Amino acid sequence: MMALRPVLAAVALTAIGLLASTPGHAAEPKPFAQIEAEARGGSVNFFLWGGDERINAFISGPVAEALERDHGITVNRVGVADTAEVVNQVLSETEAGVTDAGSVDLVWINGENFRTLKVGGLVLCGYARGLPNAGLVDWEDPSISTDFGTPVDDCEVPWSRANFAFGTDSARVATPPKTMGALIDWIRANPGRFAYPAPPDFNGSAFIRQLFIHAAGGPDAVAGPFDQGRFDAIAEKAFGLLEALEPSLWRGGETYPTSIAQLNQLFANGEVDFTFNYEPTVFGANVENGTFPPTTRSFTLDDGTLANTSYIAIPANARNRSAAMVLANALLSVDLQYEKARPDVWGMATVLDLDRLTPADADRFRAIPRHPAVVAPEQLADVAMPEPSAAWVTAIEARWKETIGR
Amino acid sequence: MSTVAIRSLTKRYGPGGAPAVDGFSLDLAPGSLTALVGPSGCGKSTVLKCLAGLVDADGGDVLIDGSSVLGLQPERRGVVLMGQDHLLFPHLDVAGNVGFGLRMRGEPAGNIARRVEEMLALVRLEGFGPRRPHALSGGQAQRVALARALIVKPRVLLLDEPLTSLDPELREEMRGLIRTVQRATATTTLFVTHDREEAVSVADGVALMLGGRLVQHGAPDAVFERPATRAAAAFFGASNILEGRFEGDRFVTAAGTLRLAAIGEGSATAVAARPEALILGARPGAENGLDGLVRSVGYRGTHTLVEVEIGGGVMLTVAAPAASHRSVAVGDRVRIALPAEALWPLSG
Amino acid sequence: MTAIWSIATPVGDKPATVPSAAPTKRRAGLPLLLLVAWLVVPLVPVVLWSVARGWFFPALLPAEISLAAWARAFANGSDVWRALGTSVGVSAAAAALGMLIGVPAGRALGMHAFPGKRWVEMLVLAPILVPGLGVAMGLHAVMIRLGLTGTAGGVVLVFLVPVLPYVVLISASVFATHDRAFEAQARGLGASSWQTLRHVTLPMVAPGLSVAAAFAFLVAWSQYGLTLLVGGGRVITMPLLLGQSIAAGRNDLAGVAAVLTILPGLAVLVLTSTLLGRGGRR
Amino acid sequence: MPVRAASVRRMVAPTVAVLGLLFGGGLLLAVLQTIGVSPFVGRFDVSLAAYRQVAGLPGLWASIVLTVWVATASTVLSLGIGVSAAVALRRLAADTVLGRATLFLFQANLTVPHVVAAVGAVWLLSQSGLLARAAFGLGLISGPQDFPALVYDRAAIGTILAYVWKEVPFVGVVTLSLLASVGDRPGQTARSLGATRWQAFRHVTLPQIRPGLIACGTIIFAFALGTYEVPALTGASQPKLLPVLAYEMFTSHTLADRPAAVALSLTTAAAGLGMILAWRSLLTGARR
Repeated sequence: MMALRPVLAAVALTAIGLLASTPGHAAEPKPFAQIEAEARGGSVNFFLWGGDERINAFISGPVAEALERDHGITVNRVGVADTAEVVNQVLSETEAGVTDAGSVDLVWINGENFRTLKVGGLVLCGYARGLPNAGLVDWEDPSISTDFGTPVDDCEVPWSRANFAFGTDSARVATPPKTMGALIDWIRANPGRFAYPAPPDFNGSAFIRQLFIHAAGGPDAVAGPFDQGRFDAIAEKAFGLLEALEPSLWRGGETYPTSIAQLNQLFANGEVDFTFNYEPTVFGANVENGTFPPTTRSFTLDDGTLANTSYIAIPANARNRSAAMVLANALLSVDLQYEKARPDVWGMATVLDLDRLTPADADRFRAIPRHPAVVAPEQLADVAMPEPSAAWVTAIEARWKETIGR
Repeated sequence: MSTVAIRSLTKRYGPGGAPAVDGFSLDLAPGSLTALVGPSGCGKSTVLKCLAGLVDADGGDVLIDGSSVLGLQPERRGVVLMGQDHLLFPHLDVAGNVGFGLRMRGEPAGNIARRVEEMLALVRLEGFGPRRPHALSGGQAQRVALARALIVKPRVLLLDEPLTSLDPELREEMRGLIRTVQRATATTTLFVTHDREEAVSVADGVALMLGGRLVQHGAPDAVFERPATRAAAAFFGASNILEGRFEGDRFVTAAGTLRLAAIGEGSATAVAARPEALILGARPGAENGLDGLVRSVGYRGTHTLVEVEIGGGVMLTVAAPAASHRSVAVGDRVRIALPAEALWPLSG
Repeated sequence: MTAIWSIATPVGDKPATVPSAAPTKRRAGLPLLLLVAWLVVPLVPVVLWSVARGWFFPALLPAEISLAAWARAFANGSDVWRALGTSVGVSAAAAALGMLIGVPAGRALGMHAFPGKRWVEMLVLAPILVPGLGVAMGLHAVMIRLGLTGTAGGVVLVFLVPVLPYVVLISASVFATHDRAFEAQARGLGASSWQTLRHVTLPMVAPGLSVAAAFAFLVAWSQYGLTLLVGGGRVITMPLLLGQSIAAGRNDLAGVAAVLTILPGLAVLVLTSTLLGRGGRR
Repeated sequence: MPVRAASVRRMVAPTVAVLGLLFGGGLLLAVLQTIGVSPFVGRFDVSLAAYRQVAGLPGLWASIVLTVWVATASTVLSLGIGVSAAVALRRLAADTVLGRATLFLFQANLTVPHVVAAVGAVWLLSQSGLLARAAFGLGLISGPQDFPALVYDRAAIGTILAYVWKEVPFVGVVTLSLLASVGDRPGQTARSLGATRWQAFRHVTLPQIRPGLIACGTIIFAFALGTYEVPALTGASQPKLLPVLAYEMFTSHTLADRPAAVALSLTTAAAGLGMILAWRSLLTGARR
């Protein structure tokens, strides 16, 4: 294992070096009207995580209809199990010499996946802030200008905000824990009643970070660029804690759920008492579609729950760049952001700065009803804590695989 | 040496179907070779399957050495069935096939090898042990199958048309071999065939089965020459049947009155005679002489078949000496004699 | 219904009907009953989930029966319609192409001896013995370059790898039992080689070849890994749609997808055996 | 009607070309990729780094052991149950409802894709699945945790059961056709020579259908070794079956993992082929 790492690093560097040697990809500045004209009648392949029926319905429904109606553009929604697959696809296409006819036109992305594309010079930059609807976004807000610590640098368009939240069945757990420490105590006191999905599951990985930050003593301890020394010190504590927790987990930590869907099933059937999600509206939706019991309630932790912004990006080798820009702009529009925020559609929080909207539009967002199973947005905002940078995320996942998941 | 008693055996295939075997009874003497003969479809093979345990009988019983075997599993009965196909196991060599039954009983290998050699010698196949079944001729394969059957010293050996698929000359030779080996091992044997010559030439006793029932059982010559019924007469080729009535030892037919050596039972209304027992061109005044008109002459190599109409539309067939086809022609008036010993009253 | 797939194994020429083996033993009944239960039971939750709503442990039956998932599946422009269309199209195309390419090879292997025959047989058997994932991974780069990844055409092309062996092997066994004397007879009676093919050979081998076609369709219909790899998420067949519904945690939608993944295969089975039944029971 | 060599060549050419290009070509490109050669990009830095990376994967041995266990257990169980079922079915009278139902289910089951079998296995066997619910209803267990872990478990029992469920009908149908071609009479002959029912099957029928069963087992073994969807849906987080491991590496966001993913797939395939050959020669060698 020790001998392998330098080899791996060398291989990775060679691959990235090869790719990075291609000149930077900045979009030629063009008036948006010209872009719209070029895009008319075309199509756009929009790749995004396909694991939620509401998202699929939103894209295939309101989004596709709006683009067809207003711009004559066909939106092809391509659902993937993991956004890493999209990054992989862009990489392999580019490696195979496909530089301007790539199959991915637009991708829902953030964190390490964005970083991989950006470091590899595989993402289109220099157009985002020029989109007509970009004026509705506060680009100076640090939670928008950096994506898991990677500067956005006009290479992606913010789309949604997400907050991590826990969920439980109020019929089973009347008073859920208030802090991460209390949750850990609860797990110890109730062996077999808690589980988290193994990485690379996105939500499982987020839970591990949540615990890692708890062990570090707060988000400040992991802020800033990656530092191996700091990481090792915290990791010893954090993974010691996770290891000590294993006997108290579902099936004694022998195996872990492999996906958030599997954890949700365990929760729904009373095999475990908690689940969690980076999209709290899921709790409302799952009560409505019968996946979760009606007594499901979501909650936050007083010492902080993670929050992030997710973006849409155009790969540098996209075939239909203009159409992708038109779609990106439309996704940032008040109408589609409002549609997306409605709990009966998707319920994903907007990235628009309400102060930049007309009062009437801003009131529309404020008046959005909330499902009783979903924790209040204000409450989420109160305890939101930033994600560590992508390098931290990668290191935490890798360490988990080495210590716990073997 | 075992006795076999089949008692009112009945078997029907499928509910409501006509019985294939219908109250069939037969006794086999210990060490005897009995031929069960009858046309195809008469139920012979079903009798064998009931004996071997391959089908369940619907009624009746089979006793071997006095005790019923119908409740026993096939392998517990001591009954071996050998069929028309030799059914040698293709994955085993000749020695493996012959020794199979002993191996199943768990006999020691050395013992099996010795017995296999003995059996192969008995069927005159010394040294054939390592050969594969597909490398054997038809006759050799049948001999291996016979050795395989007899090595387990069965209480009863059942042979179901074992020679049918062989060439005529080979059949003759195999018949002799079976007889020799059967005598040597004194195995009570039931030999099923549809070939009447084969039946009478190979067996100690012949049982005739028709329509699922036993019609006649006796010594070969008795069955051959003295059929019990019209159907039996027809089967054994006693093709000349005259209708009439008995008056003491006289039998009165439309063509004339005949004297018989045997006396008919009260209700008998017919007599049978084999073609080869009739005499063509009898002297005037010979006993039981009848006049007739030659209707056809057929040369058969060893003999000539002459059909003679004796009046009243009654036809008699005479197996005349071969040369007769040169001296007799269609349309000739001839006289034939029916010797009294050749006439046998039929009971039904 | 006779066992129409029995022809798939090039052994013997007798169909696998259940014989009236004697003596009839009722003792086989209980194990068989267990077997039937074992074959049916996993499909019970599949069907139940498709109409279930809020079905939690320990409820043995769904608390509420809902046709919402079905309504959603059959709504205009639903994923299910598209996936069904894709599955049918891709599988039918792969089967048709496979038959076109594979049947002549089957005939050659079944009826003729020729130099290199062993090598051809090995090439045909190889895809059955070597898992296709590695091969598809090897092809991936080329297919990207040719613009075939993420297209139905590309998926059909790689489906030929698992489909062809079955077509070739089944048709080889069909032709192996086909007696060429009939063709010689027809030629002797004045039929041209085309007429012989049309009026003598084809009618005689048609039942066997329809089994090959059905098998080819089903092999393509069941593919998962290859579709995922080459389709790149853009070619969504029914099995993939089922996988996506499971990943989304929607058991009701997954139940519908599962039922709809099974039904067309059953239809092909019933259709094939009816066709075979009409052409005289094998 | 002599057939010219040219016309036979024309008949096999399309198949040879398509399989040669797609299968042979794919295999060749896969091998090249693992040794650092990408002819389409013009890269020729030959090295065995990919294989070294595979050898150093954490938990590789656990995955190998589990994969071999799953493939072997699935093959043995499918053959055992499938052959017994076929023999039982043959002994049953032709027209019983049960016999016809089994035969229909055998064939119907062949048409069910593996992914459905995997989903069905999860819904039936998980600790809150249908069987667990029935056990709870009968008072056998007091909660999901009391039910044995049959899916997502480290011994991959759920994966094996999903395979066995799918393959038993396959074995059954093949065995029925094999038994039909052998016929009942060799077995009956053996019975009349004194063999018990089991001896007749073991020493007479089985040796004659053995080649067909070996082929059948080979197909199942190779399939269980290389299929992704069944273990992906029914498997535990650790250890993962090799096809799942390879697929996840192939589609991970570091392209550098790709050659290793291909190397893992190829090694699995090669090892599988090796095991199949060894197994076959062992079985055919043991025949006499």
